Amino acid sequence: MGLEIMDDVRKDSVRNRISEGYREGDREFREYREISIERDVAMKAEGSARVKIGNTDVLVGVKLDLGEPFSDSPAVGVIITNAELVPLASPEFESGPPNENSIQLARVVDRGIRGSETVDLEKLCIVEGEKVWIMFIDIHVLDNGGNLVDAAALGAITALQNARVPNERYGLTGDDTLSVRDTPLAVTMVEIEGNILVDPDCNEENAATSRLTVISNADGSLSGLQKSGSDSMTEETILEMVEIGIEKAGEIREKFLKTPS
Amino acid sequence: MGLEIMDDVRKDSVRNRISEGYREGDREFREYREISIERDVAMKAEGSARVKIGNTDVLVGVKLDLGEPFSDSPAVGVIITNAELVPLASPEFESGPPNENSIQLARVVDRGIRGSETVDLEKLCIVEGEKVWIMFIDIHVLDNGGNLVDAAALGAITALQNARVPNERYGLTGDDTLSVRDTPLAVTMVEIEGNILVDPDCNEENAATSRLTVISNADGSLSGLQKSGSDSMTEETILEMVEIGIEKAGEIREKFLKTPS
Amino acid sequence: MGLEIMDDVRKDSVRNRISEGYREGDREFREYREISIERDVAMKAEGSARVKIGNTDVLVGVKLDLGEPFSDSPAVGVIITNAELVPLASPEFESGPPNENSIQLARVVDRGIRGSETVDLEKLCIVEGEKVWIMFIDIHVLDNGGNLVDAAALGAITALQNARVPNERYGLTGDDTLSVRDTPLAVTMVEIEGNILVDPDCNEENAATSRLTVISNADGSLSGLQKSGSDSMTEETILEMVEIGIEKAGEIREKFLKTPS
Amino acid sequence: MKKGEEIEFIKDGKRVDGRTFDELRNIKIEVGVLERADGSCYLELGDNKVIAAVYGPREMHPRHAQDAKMAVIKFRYNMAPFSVDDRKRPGPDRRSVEISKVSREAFEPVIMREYYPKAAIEVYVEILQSDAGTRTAGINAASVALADAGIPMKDLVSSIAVGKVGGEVVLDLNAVEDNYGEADMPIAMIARKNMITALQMDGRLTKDEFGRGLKLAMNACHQIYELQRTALIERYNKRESVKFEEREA
Amino acid sequence: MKKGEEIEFIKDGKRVDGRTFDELRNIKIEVGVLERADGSCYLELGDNKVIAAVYGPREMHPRHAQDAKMAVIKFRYNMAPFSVDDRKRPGPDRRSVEISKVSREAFEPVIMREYYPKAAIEVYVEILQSDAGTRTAGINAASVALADAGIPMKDLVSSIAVGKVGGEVVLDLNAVEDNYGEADMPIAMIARKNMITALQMDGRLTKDEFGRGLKLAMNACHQIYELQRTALIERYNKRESVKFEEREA
Amino acid sequence: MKKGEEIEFIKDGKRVDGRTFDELRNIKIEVGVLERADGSCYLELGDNKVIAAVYGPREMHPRHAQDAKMAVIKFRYNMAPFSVDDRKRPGPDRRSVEISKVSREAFEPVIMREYYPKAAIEVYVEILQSDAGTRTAGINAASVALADAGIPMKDLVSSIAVGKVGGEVVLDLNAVEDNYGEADMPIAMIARKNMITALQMDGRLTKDEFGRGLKLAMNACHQIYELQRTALIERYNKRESVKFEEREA
Repeated sequence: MGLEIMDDVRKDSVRNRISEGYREGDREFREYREISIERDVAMKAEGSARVKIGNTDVLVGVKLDLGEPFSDSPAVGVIITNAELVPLASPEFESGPPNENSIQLARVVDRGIRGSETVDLEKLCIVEGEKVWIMFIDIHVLDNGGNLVDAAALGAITALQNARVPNERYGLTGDDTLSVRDTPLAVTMVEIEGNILVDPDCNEENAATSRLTVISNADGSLSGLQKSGSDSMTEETILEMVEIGIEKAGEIREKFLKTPS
Repeated sequence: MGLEIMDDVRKDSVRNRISEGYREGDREFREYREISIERDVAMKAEGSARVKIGNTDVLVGVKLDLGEPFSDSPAVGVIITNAELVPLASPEFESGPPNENSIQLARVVDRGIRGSETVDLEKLCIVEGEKVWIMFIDIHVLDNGGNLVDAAALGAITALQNARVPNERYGLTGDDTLSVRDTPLAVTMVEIEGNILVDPDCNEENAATSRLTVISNADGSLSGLQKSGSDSMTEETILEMVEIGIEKAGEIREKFLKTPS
Repeated sequence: MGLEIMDDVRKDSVRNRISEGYREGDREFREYREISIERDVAMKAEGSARVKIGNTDVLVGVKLDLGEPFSDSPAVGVIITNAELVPLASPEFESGPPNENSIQLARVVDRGIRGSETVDLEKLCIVEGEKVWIMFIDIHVLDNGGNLVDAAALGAITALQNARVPNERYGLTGDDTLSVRDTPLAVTMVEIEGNILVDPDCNEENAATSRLTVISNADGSLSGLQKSGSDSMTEETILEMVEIGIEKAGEIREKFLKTPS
Repeated sequence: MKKGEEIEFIKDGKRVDGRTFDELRNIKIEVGVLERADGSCYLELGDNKVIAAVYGPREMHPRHAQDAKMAVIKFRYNMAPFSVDDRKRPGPDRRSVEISKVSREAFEPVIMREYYPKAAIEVYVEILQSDAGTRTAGINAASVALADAGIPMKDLVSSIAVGKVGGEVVLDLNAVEDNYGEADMPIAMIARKNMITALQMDGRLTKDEFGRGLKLAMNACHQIYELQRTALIERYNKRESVKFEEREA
Repeated sequence: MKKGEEIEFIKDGKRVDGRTFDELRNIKIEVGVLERADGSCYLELGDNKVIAAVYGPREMHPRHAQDAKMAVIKFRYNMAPFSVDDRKRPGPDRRSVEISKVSREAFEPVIMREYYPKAAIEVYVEILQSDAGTRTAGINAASVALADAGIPMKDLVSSIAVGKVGGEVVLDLNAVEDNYGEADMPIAMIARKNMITALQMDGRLTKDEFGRGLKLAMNACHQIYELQRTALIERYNKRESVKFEEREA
Repeated sequence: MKKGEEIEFIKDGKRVDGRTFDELRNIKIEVGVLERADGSCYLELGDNKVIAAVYGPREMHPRHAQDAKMAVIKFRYNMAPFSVDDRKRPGPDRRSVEISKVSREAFEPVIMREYYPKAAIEVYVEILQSDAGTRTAGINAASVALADAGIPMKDLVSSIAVGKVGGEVVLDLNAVEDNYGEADMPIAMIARKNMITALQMDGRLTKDEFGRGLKLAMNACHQIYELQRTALIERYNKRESVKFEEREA
């Protein structure tokens, strides 16, 4: 509470530097921090990946459990995406049930996977109307250095690409391959002092008053958008951000992801 | 908190006026505010009604879902009555799980419907021991001008009278008519300065220290009583209130409700 | 809050008396307060016991419900041990969901029953993979005079020894006898001013900085240990406490419990 | 019991357990049964077993719920998981929330709340064994526990239910009667003043049956009041004699 | 509808309900429909029925959540249990938490929050009947309710969704279209300034479709703005004439 | 594994994974792995992977839970949903609440809590991959993270479990051993003083086995202490050399 002044000072400092064309760590405005991906980091998961973008550190695990389909869609499996902002990851996170930030994070990542129809849900059906795979995509944030959503989306698609169907553990036979048909990637941008910045760190997130996440697919189409934050945006800014988002996603895709077969 | 004095002033003012024989809006002590009923206001509900009593505005929806019967009563359907005092309806209502007021409201309305055996629960059984209709009666308060329970009970019976069994939506055949056999109605009274007042508005509710709700049926019998509030009552007052309650319910029934067939 | 000083005074007073070799009620350091057991106190339970140790008063009820086995152990019943520290029992207890103290209490008692394999879980299976008995052991504390765990463990084993399988209530046939094969008993000790005290009352619990509960069986083996509290212990103290715990449990077992057949 | 089986609830003017229409079940009251509570009472009403404890007046938490003019009464009715045939999940359900509210309001007219502004007076009732009528048993026990705790009250509160079974209005239904009963109506009353502090009704009653039932319940509350009073006097005498012995010793 | 059944979503340039691609459903707005709230609005958008209420500015609880520099906006989007085909369990779910957040942020750019430090401005939206587009209907109603409550705002916020169905980008999907639609994109906008305050997208759109959809939605927001403004003027006139009559009487 | 299948847990004095009775699994410790936390540690114990973070001392919330005389330690042990075979529902369960309590108490004897009245020192342990022994791995990681955060402590705490499998008392059970083990006993210890700060036991042990197991665990804690110390020294040296390089630059 007594530190609110410090918070303002920090915001102003970020804004001033940005308006002088300077960004922490000498980054370009449209440059990501260093990205690294570690695969299969959680052997109890069907698939997993740990993604670091700068100081941001996110672990995503994919688990498949047996369950019943929804009554209005008896022939397809179920995806449940969940995010935990555990207090280990940031002085601002608190223990407790999911809040609007963790819910939004999970739902935006989920939206990209659904919108792109990345997972073939029909292949997750075992017995129509009775038994399907419930796929849990769990986003576990370890260090919040800003831009969680891009790290989580990249972690989710990487974990999916490495996941196997655990037929054996459940006494089932069949192909263990999970059908992963697209590579939706999130690219988040903020606008500070009239400049569009890609991949904001946490100081930039605080200094910016609004943010746009653009999720795009291998073919350059969009499979999700989410504006957040307390300020408005012009049509032009949004169109430009969509352009940049698709381009940046392409670069990351090329560098880090397998091409879906 | 700082407004507690205003609260006392308002209570005193109501009491003074009542003791002079005067009631807000020139109402008689035993007179209801204007009642209006709108039927079938929520097309996704099997039956619905919006009831206004003065400024009080309550929406009741009846939904039927398929479910399993309780193991100790395999041949009958289930009624679940629920009330939400959403913060939209009053500056005193707060978001959150049901509190003692919303629980009491729901349970008193429920009691009237059960006690009078208004709904033929056996007709809600589809396959004994396996499949029955679960009937949800949801009371959604929109504006709390006082005397929620009478509005809710009137809304519930009206919604029931207009409800249809959604056989088609669930791929079932059979008669869509819901058997509604009685018309329990709640009449709530307070005692202020020695006077019995019917249908208290919210200022009168605050000024009164106790309240009695009398639920009565088409044949003049009782199917529910609930005293609430922090003061005691004499036997005579209670007997008189029961008398008035039955009479007033008769008037409302005549004016607004279909006669059960 | 303002009473924290009183709390310190009380702790010091206990410690001083202990260091002078004196204990409330002229008890020996290794002496239990008076123990009394009342059996079958709750007729709706399959088995029950009310145990008093000094002012501590604990009621334990055993209930059996039908349910499904866990998928990874289809041929055995399920034990669920639960403790409620209802606010009736102490000025320090609060309403609300289980906290770390009630959870620890339940889990330590549970551990003794499991570790000793007191209940033959295979006999609680009715139809493998489909229907088993779910045994609830509910610890209901009525008066917290200190050392709840010993009273709860003694109550649990006594209630188990008196419990019957409610076949008839569920329309089943078969032997109503519950197979109870051992008699795990908890003995709790604290160390105050270098002295080991058995069965601490609540003032002693407050004055002590750590506590050890030793659960032992009819054959003198251990089936549970739990250290709690904010201070450390030496190996020697622990070994001595284990010795004392086994001995004291033997005395209580002899005096109060049936020998398992 | 299966449908179609008929129970004869009334035979030769007697009920299934041999009681007459206006007869209470056995009542047993013990005062001061708990050590930690400021006041307590164990009560049996037929096969119901309940225990009540009172704490306070003490500081009300959380502070924003304090009343600057008077004490807040908290009342928590709770069933032990093993007090009923099918194990009850711990924690409050809708039924117990409503009973707690009605029970609290049954005491608000008698407790001198204005003596203790900002304070809380807490009443806890645990149902250990239930057999119909637990809320009335709980109110009766709470009343005695409040007196035992020395909470200033204008008077004791006494409580009982009447019901309708086999077509007759009868006093104090037991579980068998309650399961097949046509109506149930618990009341609470300041017996010495004939002032009713709680009233609920379930089921179906004619106006005439209601009037007769109310009378029946009110009469019974006077009997219960005497039992409560006697238990408190005994407790008081015992305490006095203990004090006397202590002085002598 | 079973799988395999084909709906022809676009026929002769018209949609299933006869609308053209850029046509809104009927919109009905009533201002000041609730007594207790400081401001309120009932709104129908096709078969959606929503009601919005505003309370405040008033003291923010709990205190530790106050903002010393400006008012905190609370926004609660809630569905009545009977507003959807399968009864919705009461209380917030993940979807409504996200919608509440996005809706709140749609108003943060326009409300003069700095006028009321430490205060709360509370917006409650209840969905009474849903038919796709409830969040945009809720934002439109909330905007009018905020004005009705006299909350100082830079401007009104207007909201609508565009979607893709049968291969075409169309305005304001109804429930049938939405269930089988390929994409849905709700936006909120300060119409008079063409500033976008909320934007979400589900499904799949090409960049070109996105651009066209955004335009379509922005145009429609101008229409909605006019309807909101008209409803507020009517309300204001009615109030004034009531005042006039009162003065005359 | 099906019933009836027999595992030979001990063969020629070796265990299923080739270890001797008193042999630890591989331990890997990395200090200062997180940026936002005040101190942190990543630790592997065999196939267990855990990460610990420490925040504080900082203001304790809520205020009424502050201790006027010393810092309050919060300890939260949490399993990632994908850290176990069957996905774990997020949020605390009874097991993790108990482990959090026991782990917190393992540190209360060493942290200089009286230096920071009214403050909170918060320790968060996340289990990323579990293979029996997660609580001891978590305590070991937390101990290092506390040192990394500069929290004043009398000494480090080290932790390990012993168990009984195939009739033998052995050190540090892995998951296969634990699933079929006869007993499991985790301890925590101030290794340099041989003071035990946590002790639990599940299963069945004779008094003699208990004594031997305790010895085995205490000896292993000394080994773990050395590994913790080495990791901290390396971290310190690295920091110093970074500082040195900065000065040079």
